[in-house]
Amino acid sequence: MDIMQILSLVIPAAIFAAAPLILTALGGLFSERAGVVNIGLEGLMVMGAFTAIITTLTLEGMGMSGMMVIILALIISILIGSVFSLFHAVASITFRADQIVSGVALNFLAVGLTVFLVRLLYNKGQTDYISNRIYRMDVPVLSDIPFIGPLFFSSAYVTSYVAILLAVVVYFIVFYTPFGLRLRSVGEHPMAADTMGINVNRMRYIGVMLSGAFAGLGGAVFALTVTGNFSGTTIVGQGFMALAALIFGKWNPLGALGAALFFGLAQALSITGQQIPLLSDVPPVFLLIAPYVLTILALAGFVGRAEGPKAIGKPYIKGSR
Amino acid sequence: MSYVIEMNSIRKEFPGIVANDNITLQLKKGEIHALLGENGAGKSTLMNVLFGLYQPERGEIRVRGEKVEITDPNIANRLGIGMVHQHFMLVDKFTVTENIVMGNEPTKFGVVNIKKAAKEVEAISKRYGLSVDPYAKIENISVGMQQRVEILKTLYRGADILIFDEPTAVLTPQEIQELIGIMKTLVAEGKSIILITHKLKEIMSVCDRCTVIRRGKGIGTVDVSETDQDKLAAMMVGREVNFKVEKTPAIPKETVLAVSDLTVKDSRGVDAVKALNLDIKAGEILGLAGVDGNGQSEFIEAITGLRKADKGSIKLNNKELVGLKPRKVTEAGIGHIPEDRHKHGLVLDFSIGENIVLQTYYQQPYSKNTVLNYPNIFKKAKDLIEDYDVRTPSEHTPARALSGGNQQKAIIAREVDRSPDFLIAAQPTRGLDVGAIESIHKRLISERDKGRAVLLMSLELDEILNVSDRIAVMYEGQIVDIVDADKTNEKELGLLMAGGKKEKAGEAK
Amino acid sequence: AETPAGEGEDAPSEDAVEAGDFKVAMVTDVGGIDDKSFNQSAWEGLTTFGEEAGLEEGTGYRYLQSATMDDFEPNLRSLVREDSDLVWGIGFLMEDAVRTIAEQVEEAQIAIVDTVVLDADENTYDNIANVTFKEHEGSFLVGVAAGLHTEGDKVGFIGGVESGLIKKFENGFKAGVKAVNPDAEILVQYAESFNDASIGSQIANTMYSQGADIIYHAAGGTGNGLFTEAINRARNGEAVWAIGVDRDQHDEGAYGDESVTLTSMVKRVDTAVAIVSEQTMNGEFPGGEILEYGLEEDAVGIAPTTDNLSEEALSAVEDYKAQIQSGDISVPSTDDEYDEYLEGLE
Amino acid sequence: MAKLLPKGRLLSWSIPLIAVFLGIFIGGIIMLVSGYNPITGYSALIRGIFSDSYYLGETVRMMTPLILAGLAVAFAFRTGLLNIGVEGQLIVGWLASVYVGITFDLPAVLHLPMAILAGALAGALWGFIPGLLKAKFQVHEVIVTIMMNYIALYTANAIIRSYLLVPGERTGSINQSASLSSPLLQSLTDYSRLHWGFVVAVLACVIMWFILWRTTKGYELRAVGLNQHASQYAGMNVQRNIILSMLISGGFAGVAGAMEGLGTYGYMSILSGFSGLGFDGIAVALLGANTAVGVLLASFLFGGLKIGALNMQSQAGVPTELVEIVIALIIFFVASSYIIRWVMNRVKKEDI
Ligand SMILES: Nc1ncnc2c1ncn2[C@@H]1O[C@H](COP(=O)(O)OP(=O)(O)OP(=O)(O)O)[C@@H](O)[C@H]1O
Ligand SMILES: Nc1ncnc2c1ncn2[C@@H]1O[C@H](COP(=O)(O)OP(=O)(O)OP(=O)(O)O)[C@@H](O)[C@H]1O
Ligand SMILES: [Mg+2]
Ligand SMILES: [Mg+2]
Repeated sequence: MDIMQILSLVIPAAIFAAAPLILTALGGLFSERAGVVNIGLEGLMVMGAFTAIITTLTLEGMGMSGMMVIILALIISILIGSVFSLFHAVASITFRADQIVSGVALNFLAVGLTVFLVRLLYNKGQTDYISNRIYRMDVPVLSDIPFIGPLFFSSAYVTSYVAILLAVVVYFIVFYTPFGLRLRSVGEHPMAADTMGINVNRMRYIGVMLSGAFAGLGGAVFALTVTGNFSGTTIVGQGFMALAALIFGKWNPLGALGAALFFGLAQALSITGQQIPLLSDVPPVFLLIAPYVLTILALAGFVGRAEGPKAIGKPYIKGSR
Repeated sequence: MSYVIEMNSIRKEFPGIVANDNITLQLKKGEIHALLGENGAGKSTLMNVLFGLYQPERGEIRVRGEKVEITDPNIANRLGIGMVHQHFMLVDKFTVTENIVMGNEPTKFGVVNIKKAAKEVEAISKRYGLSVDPYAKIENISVGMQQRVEILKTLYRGADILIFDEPTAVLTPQEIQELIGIMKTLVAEGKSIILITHKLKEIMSVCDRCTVIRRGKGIGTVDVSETDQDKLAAMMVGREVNFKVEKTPAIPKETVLAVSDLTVKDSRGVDAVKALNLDIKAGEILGLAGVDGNGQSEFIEAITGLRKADKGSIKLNNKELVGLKPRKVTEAGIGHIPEDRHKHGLVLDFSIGENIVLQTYYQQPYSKNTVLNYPNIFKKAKDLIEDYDVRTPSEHTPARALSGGNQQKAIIAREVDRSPDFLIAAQPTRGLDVGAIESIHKRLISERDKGRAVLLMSLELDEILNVSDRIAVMYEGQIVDIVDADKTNEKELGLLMAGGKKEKAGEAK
Repeated sequence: AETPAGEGEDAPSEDAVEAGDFKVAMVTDVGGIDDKSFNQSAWEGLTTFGEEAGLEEGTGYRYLQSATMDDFEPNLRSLVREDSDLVWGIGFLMEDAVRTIAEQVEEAQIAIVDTVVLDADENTYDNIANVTFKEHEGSFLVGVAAGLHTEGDKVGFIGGVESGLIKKFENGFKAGVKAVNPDAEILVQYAESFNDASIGSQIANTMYSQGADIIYHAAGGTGNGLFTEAINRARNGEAVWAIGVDRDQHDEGAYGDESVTLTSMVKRVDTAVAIVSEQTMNGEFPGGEILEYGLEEDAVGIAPTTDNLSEEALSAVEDYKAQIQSGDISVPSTDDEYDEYLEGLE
Repeated sequence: MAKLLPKGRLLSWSIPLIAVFLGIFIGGIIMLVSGYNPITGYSALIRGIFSDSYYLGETVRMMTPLILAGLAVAFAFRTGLLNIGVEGQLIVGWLASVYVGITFDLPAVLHLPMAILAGALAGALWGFIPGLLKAKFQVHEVIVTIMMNYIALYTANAIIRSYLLVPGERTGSINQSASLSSPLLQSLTDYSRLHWGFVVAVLACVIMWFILWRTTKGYELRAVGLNQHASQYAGMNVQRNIILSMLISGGFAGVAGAMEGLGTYGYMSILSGFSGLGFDGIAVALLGANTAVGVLLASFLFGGLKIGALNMQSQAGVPTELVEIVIALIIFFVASSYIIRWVMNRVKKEDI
């Protein structure tokens, strides 16, 4: 394989694999920037994947097909994701539960509940395959650009671009809008925010619900592009990877984007690499564990220290300090 | 009536304590009004009530004559009340402008219009002489600068009634001068200010009137022009009951602790103790007086090895302590009753017995070959509980369940029982009732009589006066003067603590 | 229990159980009875058998699903303990669990699919029926189809996890391709997972990009990624095909009115399950035997949907099928056999 | 003041109980809404735990790794650390113990302890890394332990595949001399997979209790967990205690893996994903209030639920996932104890 061929294999694959991670990491960003740790991203993705598949199957059962089905499925996944995230929000914000434990409970609940519902609805452990999926396509015009075109714009998933675009949008929202400023202030110094008339718990609820919305979307995109059906093993660990991307990306949307792309690249390389002359000598396991090892190194400060929002993990209790 | 603020008969309770009991405070338009009181008197609480952070149990608040309910800082903001908190409410990672406008941002097409905001900030800062860099990050600017940001926050929201809670406690002398200038500008612009401070000199130099509270109760309001520092000090520290602790004159012997040229940085990296020299002798109690935040805590932490000394030496019986780990310092013969008993003194969820051996658990007879000997531990605890009159259901009770005074007695029992050559008692009676205070004072004196050297750090003047033999006054990281306890009085000490006689002290040395 | 007329009546041997009292059950792998693969196929076989024998679902014939590997043994055992006359363990992963129970409960009658359970001395157990398939034979036939259909003389094979069983698929397939198209190149990659569709699609992507136009998978859920990738390409007008495994996977490859599934190698676990269950009911439990179902028994072969196969390919498949059945061709199942086979071709 | 203590005790016992009750109660509602009969469901579940010696044997076998995983989480928790890495520590412990079990041929008195120890050491090593990073660089242990889980999973699989693979996607079986399985226990429990590992787990409870409550180290670890400032004041080395705690915690998790490798299975399979035991361990520790006895009891509850769920599936047709939902709800309610306390205080006040 020549280098161009390798790149044209690896880069689209990396972007493709990164999309659900990017979306979910962006979700995590809203929650953690508001000061609420979200280990429950995994469970929220499960919820999103489940909802997307169930919705699509139901609509297909009603005889619908085409773009409309997919758009509806995505929207409903976003909604269900944010509603389900209330579980975490209520526990960790209102009930002052340990945010990590509450996230763990959410993960348990998501897997249990969705598989339980699948059994209830379909009387079996996994759903049928959907026929309306998100497919790849060439981006008109752009895909004809030499070099860049084949790498980035031919036969790509539209969701990948949506994810990248959203990362930029979220960056803009978080760093340039009043909402973003308030969100960050709540995660950094809730007491200060409170004295400035910002409703701390409300901001935190919004942050967690946005994380549910984005993670729901991430899970839905994963299900609609990759698996095409839902079972208990549809989402296995992607949520944790998204969390890692968030931290690796230093709680910055563009950082998370870069980290997710990096993880995607590592994954793509670990698969395609077996066909690439140089990399085929590297045992695949090294490529497999690379994202995790690098994240740890990044955290240990070798790649620049990752410092989270200051008030993260602590419930805000008015008047205490 | 020309009062902009009237707080009438305010009562605020916390579980187990009445922080404000029927306090009245009236602020005239255009004045700087001092709020004076000892630590824990209830000043911050009163101001937090005014700012809407706490709801009073009783009393009414009138702003510009109208009765209001301030249930939220937002309402306070709307009423034109702004507060500069003692502990800054700033987001370190934000810029000055972001901190100022947050929650109230000017926008353009939905985006924070930072340029416009920064311009406004600059305009206000010019007008009141509060020069700041609107684009600087908080974590990169000095404390004085941060305080200006706090002030700007209130001004940006159009506050014309400003509350300053101990604004000078964290500032350098130059910064204090600047702040005083700023406050004068502010009142000249028609603002009204409530200033909380422990420093009488500041009150004398900028304030128009002063309200004094003591132990949650209002003592009275005086015109500053009709009073002086002595009178204010008397109002502040005066007590209905004045316990004179019985003790014989000290018989000081050899020097136990010799501190020379000690310099220590605080957590922010600023010198908190500056080239300090001090000797403490066996058989004496040396009182360390000073207003909170003048380096006393850092000084003690340096002695005990909890904080790194930057320069200088600390010798205990001629053994160098600088550089030793806390355990080695303890083993060298230091007992330490820490300032914050909940943070340092006790593991609250441990039983009294376990807390009693916090310094000695690894030694015989409390453990052998790393296995704890609980019978011995609890027997010891039982004995000490008896000896030191710690009121507890049993030695197995968690420390958390004890009242503050009894917690403190347990700590003292632990520290004194080890018979250290040198005993540090930092604010040993803070928050305690009269009975407990008395027993602790007696204990300190009896230790002295056994020939130990005792360092008593306290913010309470009569404690210092009653218990100490000599009194070292600390101001801005240095000992400004050492006086004999029986040859001084509250007034003199109050002046020394406020830096009042720094020059004279310097000559005396 | 009532016995529907016409069924279960024909000459039961002495120790045959009366049809209505016969109890048969299976334990699924973690995939469950709807895994579109061998668990599902096995359940279909059991259902067919049960219905024909007039058994009631849930009591006469039933299944238990395993949530994790940890559940194999308790599930098998609880069926044995409930006095099921025949208990099926579906999949070679259950080998150890089946062995353990067979050793402990002598009177149990257990059948296992896809593997042979041996004791320490390499002997079979009398109370275990070992049901295996000649997957290489079926794979050979789809290999023939692939060899004839490929336009770039390049095809691919995606394996789930490398093992002796999946090697049978690989070698049979390669042999079939080579039989009709000696110049063809065959790319082979193992995903090291049976349930990671995203890895499956990336491997397929790589293979297609390298010019392979037909890919056969023996990778369970991972294989779903192959279909995703093939559909994606086919929709963009590329002429690529996928070959399904275990069942007719025509529907998995469907897009619009077409399907990217060229054909599938079906493995009639259902047939085998039904046959052995029937035998057991008739008192002829094939304990201790190693049953190998192949083309002979119609237990492997190409899928009934042949829409996408050319006439030429279909007739070649029939031709080779006959040759294999007659023993003229011996299909290789291991790497060594394959190498020998290649030498034989030259 | 004398009355304060028993009241506190009562509260600390009643919150897990209330949480369990609420979890089971809501689980019942879910069954009802889904068209199952909760009474039938739960009674099938209970029968699936108690109705005969086989089920009891399986429950106890299930408890074994749960106890050890729970101890691992609880031990770290006592030092103020959340060890989400039990899963990975368990995997490396499993692999190490199986490796020793396969490779060596020694008398059982040597071989078995050696294999268990190997598991403990491997787990401890896996815990050491996050501990070190936490102590030296203040890196949050949660994220590091999550990453370590994946590294363990992939590395263990790669090692098995490259060096230890036999047909059946697994390592060879361990030598009998390293095995915990017991024909006696099996025959007593009608051939459940009960093995001597249970004794190891109970022993581990005792060890955890002993270390924490009877040794000077345990005293330090607890002190550091409750109040780092006071510990520092008392001359303890906070950093070293954090590392030590993760080492010991990882060791327990490693032994949990050894129990699977030397007891339940006798080999290690290539794992297609996590066992879930690590997360179960969090639930167990949380419900058991991080005490040895509590962990034992909570393991019994969760182990019983998991084993009973199989019977609930086969006899009442209720999907086993219901049990997962119930467990999630129990964790939720334990974590939200603030609200339970609040409600209880409310109720109490009204009583007065
Ligand atoms: N949130 C609270 N909960 C319980 N008690 C409190 C709370 N805030 C203050 N207190 C108590 O109320 C009393 C008054 O405290 P306050 O902070 O008003 O004192 P202060 O005059 O500001 O003291 P300082 O000079 O130290 O600032 C103190 O005894 C304090 O312990
Ligand atoms: N929620 C609380 N519960 C108990 N004590 C409290 C609480 N909040 C504050 N305190 C105690 O009340 C005292 C004064 O509290 P406050 O918040 O007014 O302090 P401050 O005046 O702002 O600062 P400082 O204590 O440094 O003078 C402190 O000793 C503090 O520890
Ligand atoms: Mg103060
Ligand atoms: Mg105050």
